[in-house]
Amino acid sequence: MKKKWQHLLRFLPLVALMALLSACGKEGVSALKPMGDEAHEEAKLMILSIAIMVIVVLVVGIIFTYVVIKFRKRKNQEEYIPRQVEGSAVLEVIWTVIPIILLAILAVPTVAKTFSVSDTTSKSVKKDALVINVTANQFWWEFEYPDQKIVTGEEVVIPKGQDVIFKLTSKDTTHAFWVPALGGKVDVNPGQTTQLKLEADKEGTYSGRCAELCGASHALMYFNVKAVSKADFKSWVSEMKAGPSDPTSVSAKQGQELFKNNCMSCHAVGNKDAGIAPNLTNFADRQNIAGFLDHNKKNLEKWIWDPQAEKPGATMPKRGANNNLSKDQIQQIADYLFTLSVKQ
Amino acid sequence: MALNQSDINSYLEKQKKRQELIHYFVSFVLMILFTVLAFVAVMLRDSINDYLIAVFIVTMAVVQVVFQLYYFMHMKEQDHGFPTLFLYSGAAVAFLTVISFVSIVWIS
Amino acid sequence: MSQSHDLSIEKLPNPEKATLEGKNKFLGFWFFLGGETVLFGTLFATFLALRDKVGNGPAGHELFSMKVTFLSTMILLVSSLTSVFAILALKEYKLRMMQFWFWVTVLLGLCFLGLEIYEFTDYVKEGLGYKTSAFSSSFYTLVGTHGSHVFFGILWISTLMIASYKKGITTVTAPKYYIAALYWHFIDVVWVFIFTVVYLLGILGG
Amino acid sequence: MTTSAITVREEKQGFLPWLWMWLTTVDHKKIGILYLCGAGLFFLIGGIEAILIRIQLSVPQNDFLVGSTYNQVMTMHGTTMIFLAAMPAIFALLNAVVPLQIGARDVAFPFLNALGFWLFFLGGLILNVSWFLGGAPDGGWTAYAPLSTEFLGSGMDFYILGLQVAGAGTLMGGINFLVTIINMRAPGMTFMRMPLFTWTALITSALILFAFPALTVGLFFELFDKVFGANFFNSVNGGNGVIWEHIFWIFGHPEVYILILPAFGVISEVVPTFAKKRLFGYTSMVFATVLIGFLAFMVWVHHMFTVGLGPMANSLFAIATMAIAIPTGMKIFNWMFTMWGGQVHYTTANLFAVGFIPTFVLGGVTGVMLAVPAADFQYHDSYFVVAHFHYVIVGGVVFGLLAGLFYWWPKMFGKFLNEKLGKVTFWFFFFGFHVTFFPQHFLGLMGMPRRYFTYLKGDGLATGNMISSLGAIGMAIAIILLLINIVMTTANGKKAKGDAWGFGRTLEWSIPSPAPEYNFAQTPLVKGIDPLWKAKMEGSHKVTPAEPLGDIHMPSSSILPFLMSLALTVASFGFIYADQSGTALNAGSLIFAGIGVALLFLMMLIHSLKDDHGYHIHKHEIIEAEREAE
Repeated sequence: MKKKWQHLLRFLPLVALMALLSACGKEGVSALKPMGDEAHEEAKLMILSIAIMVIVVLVVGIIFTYVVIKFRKRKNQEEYIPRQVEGSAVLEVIWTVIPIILLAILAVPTVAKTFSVSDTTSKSVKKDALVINVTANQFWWEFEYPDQKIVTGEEVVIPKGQDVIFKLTSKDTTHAFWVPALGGKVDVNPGQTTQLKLEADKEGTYSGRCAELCGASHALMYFNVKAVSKADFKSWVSEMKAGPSDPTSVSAKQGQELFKNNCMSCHAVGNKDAGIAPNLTNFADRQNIAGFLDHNKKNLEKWIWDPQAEKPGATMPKRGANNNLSKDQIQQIADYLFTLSVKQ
Repeated sequence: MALNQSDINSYLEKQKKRQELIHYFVSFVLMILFTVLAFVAVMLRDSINDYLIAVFIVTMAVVQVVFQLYYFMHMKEQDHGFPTLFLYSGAAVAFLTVISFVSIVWIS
Repeated sequence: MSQSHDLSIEKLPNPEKATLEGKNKFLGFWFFLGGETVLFGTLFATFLALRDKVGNGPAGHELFSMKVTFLSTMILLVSSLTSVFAILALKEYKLRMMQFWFWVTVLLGLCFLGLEIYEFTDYVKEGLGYKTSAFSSSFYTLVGTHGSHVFFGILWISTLMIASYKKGITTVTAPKYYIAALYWHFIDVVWVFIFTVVYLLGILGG
Repeated sequence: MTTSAITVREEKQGFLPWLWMWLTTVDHKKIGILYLCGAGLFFLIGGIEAILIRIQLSVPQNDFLVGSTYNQVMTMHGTTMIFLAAMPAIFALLNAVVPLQIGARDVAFPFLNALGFWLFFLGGLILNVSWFLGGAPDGGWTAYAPLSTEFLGSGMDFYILGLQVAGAGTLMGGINFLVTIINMRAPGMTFMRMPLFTWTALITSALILFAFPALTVGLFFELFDKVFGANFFNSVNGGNGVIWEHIFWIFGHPEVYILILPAFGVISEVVPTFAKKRLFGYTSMVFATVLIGFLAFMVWVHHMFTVGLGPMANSLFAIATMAIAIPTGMKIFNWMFTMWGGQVHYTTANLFAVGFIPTFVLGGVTGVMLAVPAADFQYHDSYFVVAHFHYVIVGGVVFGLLAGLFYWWPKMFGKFLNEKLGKVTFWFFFFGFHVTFFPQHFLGLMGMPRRYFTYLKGDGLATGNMISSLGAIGMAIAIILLLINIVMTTANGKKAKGDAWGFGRTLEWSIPSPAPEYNFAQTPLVKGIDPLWKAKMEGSHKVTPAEPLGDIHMPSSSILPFLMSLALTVASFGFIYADQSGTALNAGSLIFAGIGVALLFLMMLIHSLKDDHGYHIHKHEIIEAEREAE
């Protein structure tokens, strides 16, 4: 413990800077409040580079302020002709060499971290790493657990303290997968697979988003990363496999029927890869509708009535396009969807 | 005297032209030769290693282009400094592009 | 000839670079060729990145013929030499000679173009359409861009030659003839890489 | 040839002759003014788009501009500002200043110069009429494929063809200035005596020459994918969008140096002039400029760190990127030490030049931060990047351009801009700028991605965005003040002498303001750096001429550049509508395109066959004109 303290003392200015910066943003959303291995590593690198750059800015700022004030034109000096200095070899060498040194200081950890952070293959990955296949679509995310054989959409559940390897590909255009609080982003390209390793320190929900322009609702392509304890994760997996229990209320039962007739051609409940639209097995457990709307029935009804009003360019047809559901029927579907829970 | 001088000049000029003509012919024959060699190399693809052939024919192409540039397009002559600089700069950018496109376009 | 008033002017050596305008044209055109190098470099790079992506269509080595490629190459090489002769004639103010060699160059260019069109129609028959695969798109675009350069060169040189009957060789026209010849050589340079990288390496399949 | 030249020098009155004069001019100074007007127009359009963006983002979950509408405004803002405002503004200064600085009477290719302008202008119009013809491009100024080729509407066609046309004009401009600077320097003006603005013009032109062909090819690929069903970027048929990203940034990174180098050049002229001191470390400034130009082509992958190209590629390009900080740093220190020991006059031009230094340093250091791949995984495509490139492009390029505008305005128009109003403009712009963009660094780190039309209420991004939007008002006020200034002084401005500021150092200040159409009555003889300053120090007020006074040959004006650009515009619309007809190719539109191309060829034929004999300005006319200007 003591050693750690001394270590910290030496980097007191850095720590102060870090504290200052980490006052910014909301927990679970901000990259300045790192909450996972990768995010910590990247934050350290960010702080180091910011520190070096603050030094540069200070040096330039001091010289600049001095020059700008000291050598300003004063009154009654019209005739003054300054000495025409050609240059100074010594000075010019100094301000060539010092930046080189500063950059070298930055370059070494840069290269080291570049290799370690994006490494998803070698020993740095713990053996029990969880693999999740991610498919990006305009404008939603699908998550498939190949070893557990379960599928979910819009919200991905991971065990805390365990490396998770995301294998990402896109169904349509280029997207980027970014969970600021857990680590940096990686592009999601159609026809190719990119990989990203993330880890979450604590239980909680971390907001994820698309970071590469992908069309009209690029700005609404959110998803949630929910970190739970390893035990909870295990039970969640088995419950997901079992699927939600059948609805009990009349309204929800009618909703289930309507859902089967109107929605199942795209959506799925159970461990099927729906492909076209998000899998809704654990819909009721999620924290947002369509990735970003507050999770309540009113919003859900609004969404089913006219998805494009909430998310421009969404592929889900609005009411009237190929269904003629009444307000009541939509309510029943919403009732049904809110029974889709795997939490017993 | 003056006439004589101009006679000598025109003689030298003619000599130079003949020399030049020979240069053109020689470089043309060499270019044909390099082309034929490249084609022959590919015809022998069953008996020689493919990579060896590939390296060989690309080398032939580069050599041939150098002849074309320096003799046919006169880059060997004086006051071609800027043309040379800019052509090579263009070639460098093109080379960098090719290298990166064959190495870092496909992501596994 | 209607260049009578020019006959009185001394025939300067290197008429293509005798005036500032000529020097500017000469330099500017070389710079343009530097830019063209990048243009073709990008096309080559894209072709190389996509050459294996043949999809359901035929691959290069199933289509390319050594004979046709060799013939095209020889035609273009010879046309490069004939344009050299044209420039030699230009430097000696031999108008008829220059016209003759440039017309031969144009003729050879037409032969090359004809061969290319024949070749492309053949490939299309064998199932390599422009939309067939990423390989086909990049192949036709690269070779087609070169072909359209040849076509433009033919138009350009023909125009200059037609005008040359009236304008002759002067310090105004000489730079134009000279840079047209440079352009033609550059087309040949590009072709050298096309037959090597696209055709020969394609046939090699490696 | 000289005998057949005709003298045509009458100037007719009235609107139509006036319009005809501007449509046909090949005079580099007039073309400079045309570029400035074009750039100004598009700058205002881009500025309005910026304000719309800031209105939408001022509060969370706003519904002023949503979805594709926002994307259109955002795309057009970026595209307009880069290609239609900054680039032509640079060409305006290049045209107005470079021939004068090297003691030349003209540019190397006056005809191409006019053609370049009209191509830019009509290309810009093609882009902007998209608003009325089915929607503007909405794929971002980077137009990443396959999004822009497969998933968006016809707007992207306008982007592709508008940029293709404008880009052709830029390429011509680049070659023109390369040849002008290399071939047409006055006697004694060696490379190491060239003013630094001319040096940066040279390097920028070289970058244009090597960068734009890549864009041309990339845009053709996108066009072929869209119109003819090619498969360059279509992953289903074996294509790959990463190819576009490479091509775009192979062009795009040099492009940002194409923008910033001339701004560096302006600063290197303005700071010494108003410090009354020669540029500190001229040689190292030249060296740094060349080095930056060279490195520009080796760093493009730093825009693609998150694509997944692997740690090896990322590391190599990271190191190369960091290396650029070294020559840039040299420049910063050289500017500060130019002022050191000098006598700094704070004119508006110099305020912008001096304000440039700390602002650009902030943009530069965030650039180095972005060069660190592992950290860039967090910055990339976030508002941190938005902040960074606005610091270098607004804080760098626009500050530089405004400094140059105030500095050379008297040389271009013969009248000063109002200094008092100018200083108020500067302070509004300076503070408006920092208030707008400084908070965006933090917004990015707090998780706000770039190109988001909105952000959620609970994400803690509201305060920063509101501050940013308020700052934009400051910048808008500054631009309105600038417009008022221009209108006011055009009507009733203070007239400028040849050496307008009184301590000009370079050749452009040795001739009357505005420069006569032949520029130099006698070509000057250059004996060292800062020839005019040298002459003044030696007690003379004129640079020694290199030739006796005589007749001056001038090129004739021509309508062909305008008509050629028009033909290309016709062709572009053919291609645009070929794609709008749905899946089947529209033969009619393609024929239309063919007609445009054929017209272009016809015009090229006419130009090639028609000899331009130009005309002469006679000695007595020159003497008269020079006396009038005294």
